[in-house]
Amino acid sequence: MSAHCHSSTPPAFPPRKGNEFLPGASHWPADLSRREFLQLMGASLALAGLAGCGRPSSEKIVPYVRPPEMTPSPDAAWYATAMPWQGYARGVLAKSIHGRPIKLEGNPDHPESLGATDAITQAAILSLYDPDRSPAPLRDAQVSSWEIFEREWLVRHSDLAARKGAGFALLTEPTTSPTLLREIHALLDAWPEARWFQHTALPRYDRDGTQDDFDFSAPDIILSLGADSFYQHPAALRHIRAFASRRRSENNALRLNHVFALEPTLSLTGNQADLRLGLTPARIGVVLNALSRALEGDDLDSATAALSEIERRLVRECSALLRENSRSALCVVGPELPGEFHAWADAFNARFARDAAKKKPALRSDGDQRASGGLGALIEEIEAGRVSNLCILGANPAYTAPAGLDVAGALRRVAFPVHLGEYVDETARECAWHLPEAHFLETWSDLRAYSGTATVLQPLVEPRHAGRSAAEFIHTLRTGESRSAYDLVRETWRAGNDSDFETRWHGWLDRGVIDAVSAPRTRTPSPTATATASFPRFPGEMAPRGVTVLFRASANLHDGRWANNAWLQELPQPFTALVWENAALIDAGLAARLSLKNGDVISLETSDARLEAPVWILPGQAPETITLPLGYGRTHGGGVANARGFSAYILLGGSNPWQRDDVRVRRIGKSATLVCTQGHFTMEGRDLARSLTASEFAKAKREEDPAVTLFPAWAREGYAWGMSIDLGTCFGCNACVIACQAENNIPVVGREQVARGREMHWIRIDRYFDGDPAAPRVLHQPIPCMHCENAPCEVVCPVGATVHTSEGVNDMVYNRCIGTRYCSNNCPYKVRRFNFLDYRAPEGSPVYLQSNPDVTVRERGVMEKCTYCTQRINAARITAEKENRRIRDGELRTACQQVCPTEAIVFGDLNDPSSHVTQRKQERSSYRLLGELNTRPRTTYLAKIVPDSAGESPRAQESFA
Amino acid sequence: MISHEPHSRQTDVPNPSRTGMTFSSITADISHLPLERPRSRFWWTGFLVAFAGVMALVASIGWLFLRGVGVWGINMPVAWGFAIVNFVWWIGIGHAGTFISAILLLLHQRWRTSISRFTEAMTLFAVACAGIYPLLHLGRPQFFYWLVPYPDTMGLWPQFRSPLVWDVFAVSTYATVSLLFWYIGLLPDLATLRDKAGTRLKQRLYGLFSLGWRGDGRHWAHYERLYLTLAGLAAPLVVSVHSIVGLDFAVAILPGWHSTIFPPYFVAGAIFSGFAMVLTLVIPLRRVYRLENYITVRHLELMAKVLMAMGWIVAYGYFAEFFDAWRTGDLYERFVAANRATGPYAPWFWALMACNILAPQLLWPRALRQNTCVLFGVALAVNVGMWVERFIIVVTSLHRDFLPSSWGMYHPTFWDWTTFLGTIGLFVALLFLFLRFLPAVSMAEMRSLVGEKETHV
Amino acid sequence: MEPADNRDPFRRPLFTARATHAVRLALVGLVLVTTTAGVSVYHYYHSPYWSRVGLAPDQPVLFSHRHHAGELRIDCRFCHTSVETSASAGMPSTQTCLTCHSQLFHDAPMLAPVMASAEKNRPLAWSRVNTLPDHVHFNHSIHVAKGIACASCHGEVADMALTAKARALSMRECIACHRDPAPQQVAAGDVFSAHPARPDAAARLRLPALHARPLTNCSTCHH
Amino acid sequence: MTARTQGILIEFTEPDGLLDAVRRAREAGFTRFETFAPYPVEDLEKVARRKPSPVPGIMLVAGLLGALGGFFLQVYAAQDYPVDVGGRPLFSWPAFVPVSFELGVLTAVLVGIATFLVRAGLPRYDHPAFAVKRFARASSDRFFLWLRDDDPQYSADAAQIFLDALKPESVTEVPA
Repeated sequence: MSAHCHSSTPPAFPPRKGNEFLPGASHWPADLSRREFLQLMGASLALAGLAGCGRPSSEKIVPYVRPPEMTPSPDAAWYATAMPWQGYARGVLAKSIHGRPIKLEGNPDHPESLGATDAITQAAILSLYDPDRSPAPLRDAQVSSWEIFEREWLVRHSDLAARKGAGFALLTEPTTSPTLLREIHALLDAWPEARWFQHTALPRYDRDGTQDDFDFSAPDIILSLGADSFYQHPAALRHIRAFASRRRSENNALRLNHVFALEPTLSLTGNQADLRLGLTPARIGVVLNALSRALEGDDLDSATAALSEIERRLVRECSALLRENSRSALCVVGPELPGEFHAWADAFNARFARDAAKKKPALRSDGDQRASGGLGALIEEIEAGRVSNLCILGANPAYTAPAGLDVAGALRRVAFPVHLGEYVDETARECAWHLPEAHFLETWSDLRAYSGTATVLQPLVEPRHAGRSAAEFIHTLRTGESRSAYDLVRETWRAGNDSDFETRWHGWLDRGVIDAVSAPRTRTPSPTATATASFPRFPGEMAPRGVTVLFRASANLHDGRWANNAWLQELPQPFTALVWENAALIDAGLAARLSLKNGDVISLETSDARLEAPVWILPGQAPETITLPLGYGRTHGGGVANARGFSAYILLGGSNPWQRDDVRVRRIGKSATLVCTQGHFTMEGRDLARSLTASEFAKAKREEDPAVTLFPAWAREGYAWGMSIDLGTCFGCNACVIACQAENNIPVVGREQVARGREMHWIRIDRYFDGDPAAPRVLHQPIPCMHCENAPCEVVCPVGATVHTSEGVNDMVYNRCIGTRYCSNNCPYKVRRFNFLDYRAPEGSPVYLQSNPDVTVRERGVMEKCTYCTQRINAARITAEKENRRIRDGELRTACQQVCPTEAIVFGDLNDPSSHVTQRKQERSSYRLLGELNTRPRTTYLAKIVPDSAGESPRAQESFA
Repeated sequence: MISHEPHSRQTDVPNPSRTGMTFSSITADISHLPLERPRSRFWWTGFLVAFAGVMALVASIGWLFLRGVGVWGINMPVAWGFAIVNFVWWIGIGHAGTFISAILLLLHQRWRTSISRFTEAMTLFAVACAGIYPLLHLGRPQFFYWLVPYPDTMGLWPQFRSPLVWDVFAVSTYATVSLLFWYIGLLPDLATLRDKAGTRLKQRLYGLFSLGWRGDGRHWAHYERLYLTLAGLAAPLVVSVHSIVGLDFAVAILPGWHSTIFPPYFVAGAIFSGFAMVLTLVIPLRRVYRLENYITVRHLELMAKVLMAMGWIVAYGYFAEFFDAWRTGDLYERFVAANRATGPYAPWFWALMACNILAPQLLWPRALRQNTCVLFGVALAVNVGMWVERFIIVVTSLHRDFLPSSWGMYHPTFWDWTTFLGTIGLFVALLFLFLRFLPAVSMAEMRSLVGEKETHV
Repeated sequence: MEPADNRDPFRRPLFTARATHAVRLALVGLVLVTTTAGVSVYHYYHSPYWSRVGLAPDQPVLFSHRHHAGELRIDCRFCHTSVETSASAGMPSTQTCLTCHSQLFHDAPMLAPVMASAEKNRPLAWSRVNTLPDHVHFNHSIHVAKGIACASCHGEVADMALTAKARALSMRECIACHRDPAPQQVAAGDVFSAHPARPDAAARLRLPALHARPLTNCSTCHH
Repeated sequence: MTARTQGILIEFTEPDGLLDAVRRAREAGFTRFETFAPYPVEDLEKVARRKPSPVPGIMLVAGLLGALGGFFLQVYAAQDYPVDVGGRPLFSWPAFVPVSFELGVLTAVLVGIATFLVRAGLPRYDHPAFAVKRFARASSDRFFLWLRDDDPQYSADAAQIFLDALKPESVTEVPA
């Protein structure tokens, strides 16, 4: 790996030995490292039958000379803070052991977390220890220091001050941080001539000063137009939590809502729809016209004359439901779609949403009056020669800019370009100065959640490198002297001189949210459509102009800032299960027309750019469309990020930046191998991921426990751990996968090893395409270890390395395992993972700092698998035993359960009739996976339940075979 | 090779009256192979080629221990690959020897006499090759000794419900027993070599290993009873060993493995491949070393018949697997059956059918049975076929089991192949050493045949 | 009787009687050697030599538990502060030593390393006495909480001038106690005492409750 | 007549010759004689009136003991650290059969071979007959009878009388 990964790192850096994120596993360096040598010796000794013959050697214990005043407790300490997510706050609780942060969990007190997190938040902890993070200030790619920069800046500062900041420009990402904004405004006050620009790579969530605020639990009907409210949206966690409350049965009672989706490309949100159509934006307009007419009372047949059968069905069902006036309905629109859709949605919501849809003043600084526009405006300024000093904070325009804008060229025309960022990225390399920015766990800051609640971000560790926060930096720019982020943040929140500020301050840090004072100054939202307003009409679909190319943020890397995070790179992408690269998602019809199969490379050409990309055929993709996921194809993102997939930014541009109709697409005969973790997406008619219609559920009988057995039953007193996973509310967000990886020290194996089928995730999410091919649906099925009571794996292990505990957990004893792999062969669920090679990070790698000390790091040749987070069980048991009580329900949660945004995963004691998991297993939809094998899994599932009107038989899977 | 050689079908062979065989001629013909060592150019070239194979094996094992089993093509779901395939294949080949020398002995098949010694040696070497694999395929071979019950400081024992533990005991017992069986059989011949050898050094060496055997009446008395009882034990042993290997798979719940037919069908397959290997080796060697008088076409023909018989049992095994899949109506069993015949590994499957079911049918006409070239070709085909059979059983069952989400493919790597070829090299090298230093046919037993004639005519 | 033919009918035998004896001896020896080898290997691994029981490794400071814990009756927890709260019992910082030794014998040569550590801010590197086998997650706090006396694993430390390993701490030992921990329990007050008394019937009633069943689960110690 | 002998070694070319000689030796009342043949000559032991070998019986006993031992080893192993393996009972006797069988066979074979060596007096490298040149052919095509001089019946004359009745290929005195 090393060679290939570092070929592109700046010369100024001493090349690191090996690559911490892709251990030798994926690629074999020629030299024989020390550990390999020892392995070899070990092996040969072993053959001589001498393994372990040396006496245990005496280790050293090195205590403190004088303990730090606050001795870090040997057991975990928790800190409430927040992670920046698209400029908003996502509240987290950070777990720290011996002073090193090792895990992020959701903050239950935070409105945009509610105790859950998503995959990216879970992976953020790894980036803290990313060896590729910018290690020092760089002057023209030479290692320098803050002091030198400050001295250099003082010179410019004085004459900028003289010129009222003329020639000074600031480029930031839109933010909600009161302190940062305070500093920016202060700077603009001091230097009226200075300019402030904002650049975001992805669409904005505000429109004319307002942002939508939706409640997904209230409406009975939800109509999603290309929206990804449940995954990409800043309030996704709150949305999906509310939504899920309407999609599960409780005590066998249902209050299902009806969901319709019209979207050009399959999204995690659209996939929740009971009836989902993949349509081009233009075609969506046509369908909406029909729906509008139907809702305005026109005759249904004439209204839907122009529509296909399935479209007509959607209009029919949707309008029928809407006419029942008892029902409330909500329409959400993706930010990528043009304004007319939003207008239509406003009209719709005004009519049906009641108070499920609100308009609130926008919180993020996109619309800040004092900002002078976006990247385009900045470049104009530069071209006009009006910018001599440019400071770029966080943003990475050199990578994310559309092809039309020559950022590199522009930067070259700036006398003194400065870049503050966590990585020496594409933009940093174009700047005279690069300054390391502190990770959000390394410094003080503050942010607002989408809902408006503010949070103080507190550091858990000193910056690993000479990193500073954006606010600190701007303060330095303005005043020429440095001030600690701590002071700046406190200053922001110390409203005048209040006496009990300290107590309130500590309260805020304690809870991770700032109450009362936090509500932002409210401006009255601009008036929206009224209930009586008629629906705006869309232009009818014009003659097909050829292929529509759509641009969407990648589910794992977002806009590309997470590209150097190996966990996210190796995380199977939703629907495709691709890893380590992106592909052009193409609809089957178009692929057939261009005679393309998965992996064939196409070229996409516009007037000003050309791109080559391998295709992946995605059911549910709108006809004649191709979706390009953004965020890949980094050139200077770090050892992990570089040269993974392609960058679609270079095709961006045009009136509607998120979609182009003027792209020439042709196949070029080349073909690439795409690596995906699931090669087969149909259930082959097997009863695996179940789904029931409401009426089937009403008729369903609860699966009886298997009675017949040849074996005398084992006593199961004490606890009986079990798990129930709700397929109805699991929407495939992958959070559990990364949470498990972070909790259990699961290694990353690299693209080549995944290609060989050796990924290591303990919990995986199986994806099956199901239902009517015209409107396919993807069923998600998380598969952890089933902890079978009659575990097939245990019987075949020759050394008893996997055996049962008295509490029904299927133990995996790494240090007893000799690696016959028979257990895996005999596991019908294939949940076991094997260390085929040494997948551990190299010695001395900083990623070890993230390792959970309560979980063994597995060596080569050892089997591993989900343990129900046995280390958490033990910790909970020890706490309970010390207090001479039983473990309380909910006190003990597995990593996957804790992170799940929809509470689809419930774990607990089956011997406790009142426990949540026992309740869940009482639902009529509860079933065992492959129950006919009589393995008696402790992990069971709740079938997905869909409303009747959603029609198609859940068993129509063959159509995808 | 062509074959228009003198042969007699009426009586058991060799027929001393026709071949003019006497006590002294037997001793002379057979003992001069190890003592005078004729045709050493053939021997040297053959041995050196085989030795290159051994070196390849050593290299592969070195790399394996350095990197781990990941150097092979195994993965999830196909966690077993060549290592297990080769293990089962070699163990199977290792069954002919004991079958011929033990079971045929009990059945009073005197024609076995001239081939038993050679096939026992073959068995031994095949088992040696097989025995390597279970060790190599471990993720942490340095802990192989945990498979053996001993009082450790942890208070732990092997998990005796696992067929892999049964394997350890079966294979090690089988190896020990066949070695001793073979050595005991060698004693009188070692004595002969001792007394025939030219130099005193050789005399002393052979003498040492002959334990001072001198054909004493008491020796023979105990020897014969012992040998017969050993045979009586070896017979069920040989059956048990491959039954247990069959159980390695049958005990699993995996569709395509979980099948009651496996033990008998594995034993038949083992003998099938064993005889095929005997033929593949014997046909060239009897010509090179001029043993046509001892290993006559009649022998070959009889072995050909056994081959056909076993072929049909194996064929029945294949049929039974499909029949079960169909009759039980089990969704997964049916899928695996269909997937074998039509899935990604279908070419392997049909190759298997051609090698193991079609090829042996050539042997119906006696003319073809007695044509050494045809026989050699068929035997070769069966060897390949039986290897492919194990590949099909191991890989196709694993690569698509219960959850389509975790289906996969298996692609052998360079090191998979070198390891396999390496063991073939080891096998052949050992055979060459055997031919050079020890009598390839049991002189004592041949004398008994002559003796019987003389005493009973 | 015909005369024996004049050509010598005899030859020098290949071997003498000694050869016979030698080989027979070798055969018997082979059996004996293998068995004795097995037995001695077993005893080696179960011996205190292997487990270093009774061995007091060299320490940077000649520290005497007998003096501190035994004669001065300093509570274990004074130095091993986190034993009740966390997995590790905790090793005293140099500061802890200085709480007394800043006044007492601070210039005693025996304490020179401690003073040096304090001045140069260089930590003392003690040699570990009680080593568990690898891959074991041991938690002091729960053992103490359940009334398992320090002495039951660490031996009568209060009598040791030089601290030595008291028990093999092999898995067999752990399991033996985990199967039936009750006999090891002492009254709460006795847990840290130098010579914990076996609790009488009355005291037994006040012992903390035990749930031994899960204690022999692999994952109780290995995860 | 050489000074000291241990009796005479009588050589035959055919097995029948040896059989005949042995029959006569028995009739003449000789008990301490040894026969040598390059292969197991049928009925030789019967004619020599010697007891059949006890080896198989001993092997049977050893085999049974081995199998039993093996079975109890496994039962003990399961009880020593009682643990739930796939919900199977601790005493999973059917699973213990294969190993018991293999151990039975192993012990039977080892014990059998040991008994054989002991009973046959092997290894023995210093048999007096080895001193006789012609005896080298005993392992390929000649049959020998050794009349030992420690036989109560043995005397030069007795031997002479005995020899007269035979047509041996050769007769050699076995040197001491």
